[in-house]
Amino acid sequence: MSTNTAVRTKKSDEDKKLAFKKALSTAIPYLGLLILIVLFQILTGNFLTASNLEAIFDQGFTLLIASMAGVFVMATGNLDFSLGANAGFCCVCATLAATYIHPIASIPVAIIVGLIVGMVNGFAQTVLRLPSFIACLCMMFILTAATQSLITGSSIMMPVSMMFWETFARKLIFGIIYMAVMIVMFKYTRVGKELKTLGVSPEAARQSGVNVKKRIFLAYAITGLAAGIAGFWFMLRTGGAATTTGQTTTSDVIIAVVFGGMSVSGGASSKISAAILGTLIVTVLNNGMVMAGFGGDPQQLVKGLLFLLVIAVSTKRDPNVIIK
Amino acid sequence: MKKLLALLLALAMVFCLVACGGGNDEEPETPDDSQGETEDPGTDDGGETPAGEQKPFKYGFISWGTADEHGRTLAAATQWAVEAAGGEFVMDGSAVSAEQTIAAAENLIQGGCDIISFCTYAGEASVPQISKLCQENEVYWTMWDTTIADESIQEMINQDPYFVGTANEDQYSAGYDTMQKMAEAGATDVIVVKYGVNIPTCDDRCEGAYDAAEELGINMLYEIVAPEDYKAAMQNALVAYPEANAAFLAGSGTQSTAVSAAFEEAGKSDYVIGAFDYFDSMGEMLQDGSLKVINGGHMVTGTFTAVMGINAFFGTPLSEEKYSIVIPYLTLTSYEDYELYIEYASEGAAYTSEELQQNCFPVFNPDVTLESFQEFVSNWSIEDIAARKGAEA
Amino acid sequence: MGASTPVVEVKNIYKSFSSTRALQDVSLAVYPGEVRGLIGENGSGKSTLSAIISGNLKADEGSMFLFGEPYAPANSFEASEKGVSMIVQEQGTISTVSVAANIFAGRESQFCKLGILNSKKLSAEAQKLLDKVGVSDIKADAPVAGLSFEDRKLVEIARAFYKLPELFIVDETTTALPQKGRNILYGLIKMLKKEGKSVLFISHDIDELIEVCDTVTILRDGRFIATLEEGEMEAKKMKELMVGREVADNFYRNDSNCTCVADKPMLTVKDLSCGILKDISFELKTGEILGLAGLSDCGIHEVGKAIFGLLHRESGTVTVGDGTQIHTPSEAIKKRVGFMSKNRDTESMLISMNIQENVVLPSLDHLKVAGFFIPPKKEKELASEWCGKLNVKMRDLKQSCAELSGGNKQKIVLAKWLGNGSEVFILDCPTRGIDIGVKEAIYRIMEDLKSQGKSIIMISEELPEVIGMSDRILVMKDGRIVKEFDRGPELTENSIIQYMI
Amino acid sequence: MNNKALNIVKRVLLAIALPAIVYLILGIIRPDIYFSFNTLIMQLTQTMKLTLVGWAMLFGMSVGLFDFSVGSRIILAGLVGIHMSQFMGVIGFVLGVVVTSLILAGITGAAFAGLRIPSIITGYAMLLIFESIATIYQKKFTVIVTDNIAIFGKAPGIYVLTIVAFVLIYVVFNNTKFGYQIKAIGGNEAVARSMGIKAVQLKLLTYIVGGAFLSIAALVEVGYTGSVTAKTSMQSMQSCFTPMMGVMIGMNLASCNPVVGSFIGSFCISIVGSGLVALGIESRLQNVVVGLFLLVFLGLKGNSDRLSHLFSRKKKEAVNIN
Repeated sequence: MSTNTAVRTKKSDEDKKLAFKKALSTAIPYLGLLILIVLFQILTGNFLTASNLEAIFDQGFTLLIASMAGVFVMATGNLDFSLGANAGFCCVCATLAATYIHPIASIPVAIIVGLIVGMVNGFAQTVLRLPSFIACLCMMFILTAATQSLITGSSIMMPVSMMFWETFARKLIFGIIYMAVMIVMFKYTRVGKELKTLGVSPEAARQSGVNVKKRIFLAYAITGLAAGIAGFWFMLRTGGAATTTGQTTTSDVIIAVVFGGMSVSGGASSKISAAILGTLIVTVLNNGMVMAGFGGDPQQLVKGLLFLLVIAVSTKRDPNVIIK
Repeated sequence: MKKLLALLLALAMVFCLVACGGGNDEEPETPDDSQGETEDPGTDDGGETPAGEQKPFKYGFISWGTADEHGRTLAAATQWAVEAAGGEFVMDGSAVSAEQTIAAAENLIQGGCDIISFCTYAGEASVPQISKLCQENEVYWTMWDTTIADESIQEMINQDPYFVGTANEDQYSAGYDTMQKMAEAGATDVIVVKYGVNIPTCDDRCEGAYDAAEELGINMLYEIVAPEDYKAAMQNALVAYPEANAAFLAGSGTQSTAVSAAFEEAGKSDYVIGAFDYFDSMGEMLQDGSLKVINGGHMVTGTFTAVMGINAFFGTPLSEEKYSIVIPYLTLTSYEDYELYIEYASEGAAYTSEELQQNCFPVFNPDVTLESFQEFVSNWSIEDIAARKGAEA
Repeated sequence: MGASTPVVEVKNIYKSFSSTRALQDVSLAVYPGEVRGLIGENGSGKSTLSAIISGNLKADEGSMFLFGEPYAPANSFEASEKGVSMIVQEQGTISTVSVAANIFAGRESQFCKLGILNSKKLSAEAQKLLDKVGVSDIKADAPVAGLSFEDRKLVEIARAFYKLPELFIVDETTTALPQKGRNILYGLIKMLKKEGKSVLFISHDIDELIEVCDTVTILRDGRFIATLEEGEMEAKKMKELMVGREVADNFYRNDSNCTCVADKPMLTVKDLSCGILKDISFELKTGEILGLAGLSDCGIHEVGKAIFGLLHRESGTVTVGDGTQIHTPSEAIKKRVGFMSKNRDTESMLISMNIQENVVLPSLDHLKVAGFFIPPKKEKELASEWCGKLNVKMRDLKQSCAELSGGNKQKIVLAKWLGNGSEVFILDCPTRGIDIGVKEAIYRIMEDLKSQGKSIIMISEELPEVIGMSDRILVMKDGRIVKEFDRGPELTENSIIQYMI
Repeated sequence: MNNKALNIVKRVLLAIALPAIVYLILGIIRPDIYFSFNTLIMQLTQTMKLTLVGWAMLFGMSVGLFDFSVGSRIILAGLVGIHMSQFMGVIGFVLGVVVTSLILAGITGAAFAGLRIPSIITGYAMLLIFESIATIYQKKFTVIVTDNIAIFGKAPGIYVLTIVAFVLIYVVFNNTKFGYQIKAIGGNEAVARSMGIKAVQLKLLTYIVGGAFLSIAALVEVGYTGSVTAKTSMQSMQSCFTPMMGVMIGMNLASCNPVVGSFIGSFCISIVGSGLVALGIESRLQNVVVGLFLLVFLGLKGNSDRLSHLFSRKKKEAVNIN
């Protein structure tokens, strides 16, 4: 086999323009975050204080856990509608386990319940071949009904001893480990790489050795697991479980990930950093707008307009790609 | 690749900065050492600011949004008290779920609010968390429309020096009276409509209604819970229980039009509807008799919780212990009541700034006491508004 | 051919896809009543030219004239309105709607009066068209889903004949049609000729061209070579013009006998049946190139897919060298089997991902460190090693595959399987749509693989390629292996063709 | 000729089979309710309200678009209609609802087609914006539904409007160029594009035509419930799920075309709804029951080939199912 090296064609100016455009579209979310931080610092004066950063970390923590897993499913071009309801349901199960079995039991219970729900979602789509949208929608209805029937009164309290579990240091350590695991799993292991190929074309992935069914099943299992973990942290953060827990998480994840610059139809340009960045942007937005006094009606209007603006700027417009 | 690593490093570095609490910001204590003991500001307050001195403040109001009538009037009513006391009103209207209520509290506190108020429709389990947060940041807080069911929570927040108290309507008796008035108007078989699942205010009102029904021999046929389409749900209930001739709406009064439409289309003409939360077309319904009882006007809980919180902040708390005040409903049972309401209470503030200053804030009028304040609250009614507005005009 | 103005005239057309030049300075004129053949090797630019004339593609430079006036259709719809309609090999009907809806898709306005479409008139008109084309057994109201592949193609032909086309382009469609469909097509071409219309007939089947066409234009490497009139059309001459050098000895393999590195079978297929395939059995020895030849839908493509596990096998087994059976693609890949699909851009590679991601995909397991972590450095090494060995022309490893030429894409797929250390290669039309220069490089790579003891199953519809490269040839017809040939100097295309048809 | 008639009868029977079975099951459990005439009328009115929204979504869904901003658009159009009815009476109401509904649909469609973003995400963005506009706008005037504008939602009005909508949509969906072309795109968009169908413009058109039918649904909605209240934090999305499921049942009923199918799907949903109340189960579980019903329905349809394959295999006792 002749061992001549690959012929490197020189960079034509058309390639340069393409490279610049690509760099710009990855930089936009970072730029957006920077602009928001600077804007709110000017408007409120005490945005960049240590306690506010801690508040942002606390608020964004569960969204970070959920959206990092959400990226796995979105890389295949699907969406998991049952994510929020699953987190709420795991929160209820964890609280019940903590009160009736033992506080420590809440951790395994939350994770196992979340995993089981994720696997049922995966099973419905791979083996039973049900359309992903309907399967997740029904799972959402079922879980919401189950959560509401399990909770008596407005909410159930977790044991008082657990009030001091949630310290900033523990959350930070768990957060960094979780982020590291998810980033490695998405960028440096077969799981993430193969899920991205499913977003491009399942048939081509199948012919390159990707077990399509197993990978989709795994993606939903990971999201279920993350919902379980988020449910546990919801319990610690809200002191128990309520019927409204996790109600807006599904849409928050989708909005956060899109803000972070993820391509919604998945495929080659999906990136895990979109989840971290997107969570930061959404949390900074909510926090900053309230501090700057826009917490009333205009809050959702500004969020909607910014969301539209980010999408308009970041997605690349290829006329012949079929957009559903 | 390099960009992501840079981001992660920056993130970790910033938060480690926060974790060790170092750096230039003015909060000296670090988060972990503030859990145990809670210093009690109440007693040695003198050093910092002279007792009872009116100073500028920021008032944080947390709610589920201003889309519905109750949410909207509540925010406006709270603003009356805040402006009367010369403070700045800041709001977070995105708190739909439990975790968002906590996030809203954090955002408002970071925004420099000295006093916050919220409601526990999204679950009372998160109250201790907010209490811990307020203690750390020395922020006074009150709760409106809330009665704490769980004793352990009540006992926990009673030790929090920054918790001032709660203001709510006596939901139970309001439900009881409404059912009584509905019975007088001829209701015998009632369908209960709950606007939300496991919401304390809604469940307490129904409890009152059920007890009254038991005593008055009214049978409660069926409970519709948080339907998507009120009219369809009501129609289905009327089909399953044709004998029903009344509906008790435990909230979102605006759906009375849908419920009455369901009755009409089921061929019933003499039906009784009792509801909570005012809505625009209630006058018409009171006139044509389709609506017999409507409780509302309880937006002033926002005003009075603001009064309680502001007084505590000014250092002139109306009482050293935690206290809660009960606010009467403005119950309209006839078109005349409605006309009175429209003329005096519906536009603009029900109280002028002077009225609030004189009756609620010892800072402005030293001889305001807890009793006088409670008395002032208890005569909240349309006649009182009419008298005051009438006298003025 | 009258000397009147040509129906369609094309002057100095240039067209290139990023780095490959598909057409260079091609000029062509088709006169009324003429059936013009267009022939050339895969990648000679004949499909590109027909796509430009029919409005599917835009030329980079050059001009086109229809009856003398300038003609630049924005899309195929505009072209067909102007009388230039085309049928292609790929399937072009919508299965969920009726035959009539397919025929008039995009042209429904003529049946609409103030917005309301008269569906009875539409299906009547469609039925009339079907009868005119000679396919009256297909019902206009029937949904297309129920029709066979051939009937669906005939519906497409009827669609092209909704308005008698001035120029009717047939782009390698006959290979997809069984005999009945072909006769109908030939009948239509004669009818068009009689009506004074013109036809552009594209194929790489020389005998069919000689029989159907009046004149033939030959393209090679995107250049116009010659136009042969009535008398000059002779198979050998055309082939030489097509390939350029006389069928040079070293174009394919120069050794002329069946040499196998060792007798140990690397792959054994025993009475495999699935779909149209019936009881397929054969062995693939070490270092052997086994050619599968046959007409396009005789089952040779399905054999490749069935072995690799892409089709659900009804019965039969496929065992690798060490005796274990393989059922699914991932098992096959673990057992060092590689598959290169016929439709390259959609199946054998991930077009929107970059080169490195494509090359390392099947061999991620080998790059693992500590059981799960795949260091990017190892990925980079593997990709650049194999891209270097096959000397792929690329900017860098992060370049998206969509920007590469056909030949380079094929090399990437080969690099992918080599990276995985594959021993058995199933190559389905490896040189389809590749220009001549790179084709030779692919053949050299195949020879290298053979010398290293790798075994190759080469599925191809081009007989010269099969004969030139294979040690053993299995000829298939209607899903069965009908004949086996060994490599030898006396082996010619005619001796194989008779078993294929 | 007679086998054509037979074919139609067969298809109609098949179409009615589904609701008939559901009706029978619930009828057996509560005969006193189900076999009375005014119950049927009541269920039909509920179905009409659901179907009108479903029909508005049918165009988008048959080309594969899922748009959740429909709920917020009905609210905003209703509010504008009520506000204008206070100056110009019924004409103002109708004008307000129709024009606003078309404008909002145009904006959403332009955002989808112009920005090339998937319909679900456009729906999210527009939902956030329309909901907050409705919340702010609602404060500017008193929302009273006077009797003259409530006629559209009441008994005679709703029937008339539904019949008009049915005729219109039946023609538009089945007998127009637009109808043919969206079915072509829904079947196989790549081939449809090569046949010269301009897919992007047509998808924009599905938003606008959908917006027109949504205005009819909004006219009915205002009169039907007698009030319009804005919602925030994406709660208006909940009201899209039920009609969407009705349309999905309709689109998967092979025996009849989606327009009639959506009506039948919505009829099944409202029967299940009233059935649950009759059995004393919370009516909130309606979505759960209908969701499961749809899952089983799609599961059987999706795997029908494998199931029949499985059964035949059992008979032959053949080996190795891998």
